[in-house]
Amino acid sequence: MRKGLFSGIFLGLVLLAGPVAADDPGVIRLGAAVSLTGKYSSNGAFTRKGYDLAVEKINEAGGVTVAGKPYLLQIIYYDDESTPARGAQLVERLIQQDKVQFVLGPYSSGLTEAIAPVTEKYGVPMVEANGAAISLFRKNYRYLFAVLSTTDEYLRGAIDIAARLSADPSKLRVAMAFENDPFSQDVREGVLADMKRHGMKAVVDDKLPPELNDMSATLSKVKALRPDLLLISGHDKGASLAIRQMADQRVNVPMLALTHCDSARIAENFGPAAEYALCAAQWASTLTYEDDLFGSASDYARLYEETYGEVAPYQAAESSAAVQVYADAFARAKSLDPEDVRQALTETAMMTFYGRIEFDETGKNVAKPMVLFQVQDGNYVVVYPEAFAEAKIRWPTPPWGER
Amino acid sequence: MLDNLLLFVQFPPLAVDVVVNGLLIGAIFALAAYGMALVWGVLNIVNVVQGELVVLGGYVTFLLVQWGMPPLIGVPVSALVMFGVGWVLYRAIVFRVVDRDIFISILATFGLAILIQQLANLSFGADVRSVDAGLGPLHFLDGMVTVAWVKLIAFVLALVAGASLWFFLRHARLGQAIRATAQNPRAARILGIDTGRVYAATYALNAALCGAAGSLAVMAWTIHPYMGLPYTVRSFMVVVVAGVGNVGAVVAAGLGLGALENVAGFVLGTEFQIAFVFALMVTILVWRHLRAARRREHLK
Amino acid sequence: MSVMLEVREVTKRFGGVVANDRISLTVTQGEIAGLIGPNGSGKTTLFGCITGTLPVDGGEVYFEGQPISHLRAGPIARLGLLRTWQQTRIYGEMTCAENMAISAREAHGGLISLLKPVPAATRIRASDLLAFVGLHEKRDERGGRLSFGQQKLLEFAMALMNEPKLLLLDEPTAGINPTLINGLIDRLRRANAELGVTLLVIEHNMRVIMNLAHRITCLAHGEVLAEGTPDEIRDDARVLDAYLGVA
Amino acid sequence: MTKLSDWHIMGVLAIAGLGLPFLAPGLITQLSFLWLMVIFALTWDMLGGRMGYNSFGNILFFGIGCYAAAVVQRDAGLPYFEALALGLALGAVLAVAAALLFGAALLGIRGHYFAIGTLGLGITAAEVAAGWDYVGAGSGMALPLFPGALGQREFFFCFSLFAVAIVCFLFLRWLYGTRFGLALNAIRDDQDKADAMGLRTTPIKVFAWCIAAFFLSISGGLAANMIGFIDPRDVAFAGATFGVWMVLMAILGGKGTLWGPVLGAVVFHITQELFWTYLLGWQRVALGLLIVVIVVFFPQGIMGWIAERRAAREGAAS
Repeated sequence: MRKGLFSGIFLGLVLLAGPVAADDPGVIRLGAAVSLTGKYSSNGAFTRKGYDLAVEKINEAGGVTVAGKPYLLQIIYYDDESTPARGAQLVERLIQQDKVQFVLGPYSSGLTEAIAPVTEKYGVPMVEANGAAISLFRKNYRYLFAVLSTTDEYLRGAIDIAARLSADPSKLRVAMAFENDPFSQDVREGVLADMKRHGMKAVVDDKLPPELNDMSATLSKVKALRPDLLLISGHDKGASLAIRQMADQRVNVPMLALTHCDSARIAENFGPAAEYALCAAQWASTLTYEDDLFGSASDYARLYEETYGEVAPYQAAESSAAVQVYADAFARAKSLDPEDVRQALTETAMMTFYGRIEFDETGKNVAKPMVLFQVQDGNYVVVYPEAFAEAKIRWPTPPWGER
Repeated sequence: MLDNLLLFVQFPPLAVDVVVNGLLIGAIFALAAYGMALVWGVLNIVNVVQGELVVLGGYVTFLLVQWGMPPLIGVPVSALVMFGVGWVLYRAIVFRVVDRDIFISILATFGLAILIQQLANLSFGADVRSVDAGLGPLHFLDGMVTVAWVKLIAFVLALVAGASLWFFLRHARLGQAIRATAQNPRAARILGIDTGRVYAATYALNAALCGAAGSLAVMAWTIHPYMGLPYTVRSFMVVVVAGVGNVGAVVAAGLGLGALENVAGFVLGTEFQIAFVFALMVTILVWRHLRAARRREHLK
Repeated sequence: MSVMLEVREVTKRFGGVVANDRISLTVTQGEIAGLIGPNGSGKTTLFGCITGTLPVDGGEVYFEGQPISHLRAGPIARLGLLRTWQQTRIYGEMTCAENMAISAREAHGGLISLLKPVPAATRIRASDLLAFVGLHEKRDERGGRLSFGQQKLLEFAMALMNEPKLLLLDEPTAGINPTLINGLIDRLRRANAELGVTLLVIEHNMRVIMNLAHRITCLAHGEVLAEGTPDEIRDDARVLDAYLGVA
Repeated sequence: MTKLSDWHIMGVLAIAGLGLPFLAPGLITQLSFLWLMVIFALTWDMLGGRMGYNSFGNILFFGIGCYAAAVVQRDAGLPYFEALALGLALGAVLAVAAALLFGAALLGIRGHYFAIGTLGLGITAAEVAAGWDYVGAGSGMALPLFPGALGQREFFFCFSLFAVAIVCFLFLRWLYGTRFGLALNAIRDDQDKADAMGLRTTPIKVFAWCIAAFFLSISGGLAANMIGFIDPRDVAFAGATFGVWMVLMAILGGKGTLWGPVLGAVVFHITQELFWTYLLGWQRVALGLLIVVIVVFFPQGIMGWIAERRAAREGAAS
């Protein structure tokens, strides 16, 4: 009996060694641990769809030519269950067992924080599209490249607009409610720096626990203190809850800015209650960027919608761009050695449907601005920066009684 | 923290607002907690899947509204659908842990909770869902106190449900059978009560209560597949404080918990809101234990 | 001979029911005292009050002159006052030998003493006592698998292992095969005489208690009805009434 | 199981533990996690299996170990290994102190109220850590990078955790052979009886928790460094994952047996890894089902099942 048990365990160990990594010629394998389950699973799914769409498109177009030889791209996925410990473990596994030499990022800053030390240790490049926390880029990681704008820029637009619209920015009073997770707390840090620049004052500064299903205590404070600007960041749930409860509690603020409101689909889900909300976004389908692979931003949006039957959120777009960055780097490196590819990545200077991508020495993309949407008549309309603005910002938000 | 307390002084209506909103949340907790107390008392099971039943109830209402039904219809329909779900769950799995160590039931229902979370994620997606009941809010005190109609309805419904549960247990045939089984299952069996049926009905009734709670939650707040746990732990807490046998105490504890939690979130900062709730629960348990120990007894 | 246990005016209520109403009794060192009374007369409740498992509502219990009614079961046991239960309590998942080993007196000690292995002397004593109650062959059997009567014997042996000064036995012969009862009486006597354990025994079986006890207290309706030698009790009309009247 | 075969199995496992990292370097991280799981299951079983106190809060000590190491390594200004050693020591002291404090308060509570109380303790700890800026609040803490050469890190943590697991196992094996082990069992079987027999149950229970706390905090400090990043709810005080797995592994292997928790940890860990590899996106469904199946159909665990089978065979033979 014990023999049977041990042979069972042995068989398990053999199976554990995993789907054996036979090295097909002509295939470049990328690895990614994304959140298919757990609290980030909706955005994890967007990330995966974005990766898949780009891989499909690149392979359709003949793949990547490296030193004269064509290669197809392939991604090996694991589910990190939205937990950092799992993420780090799975990436280690991708590198060690699946022999993946190029890693695509997970969803969320927290998971990227957990994974970056692993890729760094093995000298494996990671191009990521969903870890925006500025703290990631203060650690001198050499192998980390992010196609997105960092957290400090997320709500900068909203603060700048508020400053511009007011006679005396230093009189502005700001209320903040940020989820207690790495991403949102980093956004908060950026906001505090920007507020300092304008001399603004924080009147509410709450941290929302991730399990919170009610934020009426915070909103009551906001109602009492009547700030000029309310900033909220808490992934999809934070955005949805804020819109829902502000309408229910009739919280009046002249300006409300959020993150993640397009991936939370607030305009679709909450209708009129979502009007006037400003949303920080990495990308919008109305932007005028273009590349050879996907065409324009709106072409990408259309393709995405045809493929997956839903509107393309920026999380998917930036993920697709991450794959494009890899393809570009492979071609320029003329080699599949991780060190050569890393070198090529540092020299990236390309235009994509998602925007311009150039990495600074810390690995973050410095060539693309954040945009701000405003929900206007049920649509997400770009109102900032001016160069891309489709419409003028509607300000101030009228009180609930007049909406 | 002091700033926040000062706010209460500066804006007295604010205190009312915070407490009222807390009471309204508490009503939903109470609704889920009735069910938990019922199952705990009758089946001797700690039902960790409680929160997931609430979330499923929310999804039923969400789907109904997607199909064009008026949201409020969702409350009875969710309750009805969840009654069926509860019955099936009991007949399929839960009956196997009745009469077993209560710890086994905790683990087994925890497994069920993971299962349901995941199936909900696979079938409804992980998006945050909400339903607009289209009722708008009520204002008091110059707009400083706002109460959404739907929360008020939730509150009233929770009280009505409590009262009817009490009445049902006291006077309906099935209710009496449930109480008899709770007190002494063996005697109940001898008296010809089909205890298996009573257990199934109790569990299904619990699921129905959760369904109603979920339906109200999706209108007043939001739901997504992984948000059952807060409802589970708060139901726990309410039952731990109120005991399993007393519907009135469950209402009081539920409302009290909601109000206390909201005030704590306001005063200590929302980041310590949950910590406060659980620290409070541990403190209550320890305090009750010490009180019992002084009297040469122990907490059972 | 000195008074070992003195129960003075002990009162215990359960809600409105008075289970023990100002009960007083004494047990002298070295004797076998009996406690009888019809069902529900408060005998087991009194045991609980004495040994610290029930809170006392009034009165005081002295053990070797020391008041103990505020103490809990553990400290009282460490003073040398032990009880057994009517429904028997043993450690069901442990073997008889283990049951005995952990019942030894040295297990009362602090943590350091617990971190030593069971000494050989204890093993031998445990083995002897198991033999004394006739369970030697069962020493490696799990306690929970013994028959009810065997469990009773094991519990008795465990109590002796603890070297108590005073042992309170709650119906030691209940559930025991009648053919074995005489043997048990003999063992109780030997425990009293050879090991020097003072006994206070609750017993329903009149034949047993009249045979065994030096002195008997009879309770009824939570009060002391009568007290005296077996002969005195046997002849007491009130005792007879109490038993027959209830029946 | 005779003494001899016990040592045989240990020998085989020791050789496997020392050799596998070299034979299958690709599995080294999983192996490290396996040793962690073994520690989890062993320490949980001391309370849940041996003493009958089903704790959902043991994760508290793991988390304390994680944070103590992280804080010392951040602030002490010492070289990596010195800081790590100091962090582990501090973590152990804090964890044992916490076990003393909370043990004295909570271990008098019985049955499911104890389970719920400890659950509350674990969640409170997670939420406090998530709100406390000094330990990074909700952003968690990143641990310093390992100074050694590439690949050394894995070996270091794998062997460290292996060593802790071995020490833990041998210590518990010895402990269960003393009167203390018997006292734990006595408390499990009938605490009132144990009390009434004069056992000092409260110090015994608290001491047992302290032992669990010690090993968990050491493993926490090591695991935090191995993972490289601690998040209050998902890594350090991960009650919904690690906290529950401890229980499941012990039950799966067989509560209250020496080898049960080890076996349970091995089987559970391998199963879990297989789910992750082969059931992308469905692995949590499988995990949920596995939990239900384990506790509903298999509460006696593997060791219990073997014992039953053996008893049945002997019964048939005699």
